[in-house]
Amino acid sequence: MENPQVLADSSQGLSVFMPILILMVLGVVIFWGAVLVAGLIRPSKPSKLKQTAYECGELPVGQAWSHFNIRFYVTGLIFIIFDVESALMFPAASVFKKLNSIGLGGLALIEILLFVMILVAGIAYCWSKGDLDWVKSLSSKEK
Amino acid sequence: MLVVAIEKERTFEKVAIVSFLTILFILSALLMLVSCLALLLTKNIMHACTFLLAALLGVAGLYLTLHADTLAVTQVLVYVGGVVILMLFAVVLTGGQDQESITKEKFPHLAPLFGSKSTFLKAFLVSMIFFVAAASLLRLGEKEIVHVVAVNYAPTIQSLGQLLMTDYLFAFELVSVLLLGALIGAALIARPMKK
Amino acid sequence: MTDNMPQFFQELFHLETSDCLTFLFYFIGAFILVNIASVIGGLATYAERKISADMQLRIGPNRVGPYGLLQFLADGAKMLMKENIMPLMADRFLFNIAPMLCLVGIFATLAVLPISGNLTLAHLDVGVFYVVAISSLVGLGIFLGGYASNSKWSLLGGMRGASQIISYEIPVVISILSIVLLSGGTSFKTIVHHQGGLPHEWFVLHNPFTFIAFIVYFIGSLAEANRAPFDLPEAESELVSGYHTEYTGMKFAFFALAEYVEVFVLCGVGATLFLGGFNVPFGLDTFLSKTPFPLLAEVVQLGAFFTKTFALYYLVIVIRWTLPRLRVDQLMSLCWKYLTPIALFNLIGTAIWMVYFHDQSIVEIIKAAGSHAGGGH
Amino acid sequence: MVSLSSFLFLSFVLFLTGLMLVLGRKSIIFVLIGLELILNAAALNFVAYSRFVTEKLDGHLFALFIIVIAAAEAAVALALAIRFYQLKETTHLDELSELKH
Repeated sequence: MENPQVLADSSQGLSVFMPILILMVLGVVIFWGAVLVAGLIRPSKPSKLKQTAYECGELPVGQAWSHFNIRFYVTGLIFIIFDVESALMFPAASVFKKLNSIGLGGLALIEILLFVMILVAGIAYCWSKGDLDWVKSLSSKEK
Repeated sequence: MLVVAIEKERTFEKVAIVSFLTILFILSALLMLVSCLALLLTKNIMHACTFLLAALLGVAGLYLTLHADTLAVTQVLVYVGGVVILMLFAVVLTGGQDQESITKEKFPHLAPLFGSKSTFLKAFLVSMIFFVAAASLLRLGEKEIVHVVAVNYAPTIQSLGQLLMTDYLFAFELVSVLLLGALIGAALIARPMKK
Repeated sequence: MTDNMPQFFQELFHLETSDCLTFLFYFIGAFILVNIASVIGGLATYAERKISADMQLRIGPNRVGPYGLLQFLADGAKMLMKENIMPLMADRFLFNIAPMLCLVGIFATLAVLPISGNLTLAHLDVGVFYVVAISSLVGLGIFLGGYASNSKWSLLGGMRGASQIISYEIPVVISILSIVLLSGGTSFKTIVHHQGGLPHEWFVLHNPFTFIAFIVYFIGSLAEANRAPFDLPEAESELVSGYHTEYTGMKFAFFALAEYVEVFVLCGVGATLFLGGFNVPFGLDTFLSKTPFPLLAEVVQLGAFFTKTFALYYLVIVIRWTLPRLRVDQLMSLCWKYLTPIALFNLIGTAIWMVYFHDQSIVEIIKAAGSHAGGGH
Repeated sequence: MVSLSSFLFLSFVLFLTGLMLVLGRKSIIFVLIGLELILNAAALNFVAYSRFVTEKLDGHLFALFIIVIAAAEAAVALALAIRFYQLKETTHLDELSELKH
């Protein structure tokens, strides 16, 4: 079944990813199927008033895409640095037990310790500079 | 066995067996190509981020066809779950998509490369044709090397981790210093300005 | 031991293995799994309303079907009939894509959910890593949903929801890392293989660090599914149900379904990582697999997996009606100032424990010490 | 048949799209999207060669490091873009003309 060229099968046969593809296609098909079927059944009388954004009854004021505070970005920034760290840690962690069993555990521990501690230093810096707290009222900072 | 002849190689008679590998390759390549084209044509920046997401998922699918499952999952985790969300935040924080993002006016004094969208499409098509012609020319000489994957080519997460922790240890630690620098730098830049 | 589900059935019914037969088995398995997950999502809404009713001394839904069991079907039908209103200035393309992204993200994690030894659809080598990666699509779907509906409330709700989900993903991933550290592999099969059937053999009681990791994982997964004390993005009182304010009809139904199925998937992964997944105590499943009906072993393993998952799900529902909602800054500071440092030091603690005690759990150490002391006289 | 040249073709298309986005667009975010595509094209080439030619895992690790560094780079670049927007109220690249704001 496998591509004849790949004789010695490496990690796993590629057919193990088949259900993932099937489920993703199933998700898309179910979503669009239900939306289209519902489109046929239900009434559709669009009216100007019905299509205004919901603002607890009043008429919406101003453009939605207004200016936002930057703390959303700082959270995302710290997230992506730790996301990348965990992406690198997964291969390292999955091999730690084997290294430990052949006696290299101490060395592997020091490697992981070094890797994590450097990033803990990063989050300590952000904590001390007040990047982690959500409501940054500058006035309270000066007092 | 679903036997379908996809293409007859000129150099030798080979009936391609439709295996899951080819289906996965075609689907992810198609997804990537369509989203790349859409990226070129769209003006709305939020649509651009969504098409970037689709292109990156396509590349993750291509990694799967290359038996690199760890890389495909890292790509999805880091890019799809991190970089694209960060870009969406950045787009909202830089005033949505009211700016004009395509060079409308022509740059007579500059090379046509900086021309309007249409010149880009023409350039894109010309380079496609050139590449396909070159590839088919070269392919004549290239005999299909029957390719056997060596047994030790097992790109599992364990073998990758072992290589990472032994041979590439210095790079592993250096990357954490780089991430520290990126974190502190970006936090410093993105701190709210004290007016 | 067959390595994937189609081979298991092909040997069971003595069929010759062929390519399209594998595809057929995978397709039927995937279709059944999707339906089971949707029904579980629906029943979860029913269970939630019934349990909250009991806790508030009132009777939950009991009109539709016996004891109100078909209530979620009635809700589904109602959603089908609702008119699909799209706000005027909304971004039509993104407005439709957002719920689809959420749904595809959740259904893709179902492929790897370790229901039982042979019935799980895909035994990926990178199982846990894959679940963490694909479930980050949900945060994206929520943000796009909030952005596309062109109203200040839903945009604010979408941004808050996305930033909450992505920031709580870090403690969850780091606590999962300490389990991967302990079991030496990211595939669900090795993780479950390293745990036994009885509670003392589970990872949650393996050492104090994994116990803390379970608590951090549970809190993080509550926040990641916008549940219980962390449901600020869709808080009815403040943001008028946040990012899916402008959604009506089936798109809103799919957002809600994705949320409930995500809680089920997170509870399932939590049960597998910390509570021994489909391991059956006293080796009942190995005994049954030797009898002429190997399917019985699968049924027993299914039972073990679903009881553990529904126990966690019950805990999630009870927590929702006991704890008040957190403010945004409390929510974020809890994540970054408490959960992430705890999870990081937990990871180091697990590594030190493994090096010092050579991967032994507390019970094994006590036994070893006991036998050593006993035999040493 | 899935062979090395098909992957080279795909990464060529990725690289080309990225290059055209970087050169042809005037908004900072578009340029960053183009940059991400170029980095992905390079990583795809590494893995393709490691699968078809060298059969060693170094290509995979190199692609892993490319992904990690591209994420860190995107974080810093987007921080710069936001700060630029705060100063100049626009993300149009023509405004980025003076060295001192």
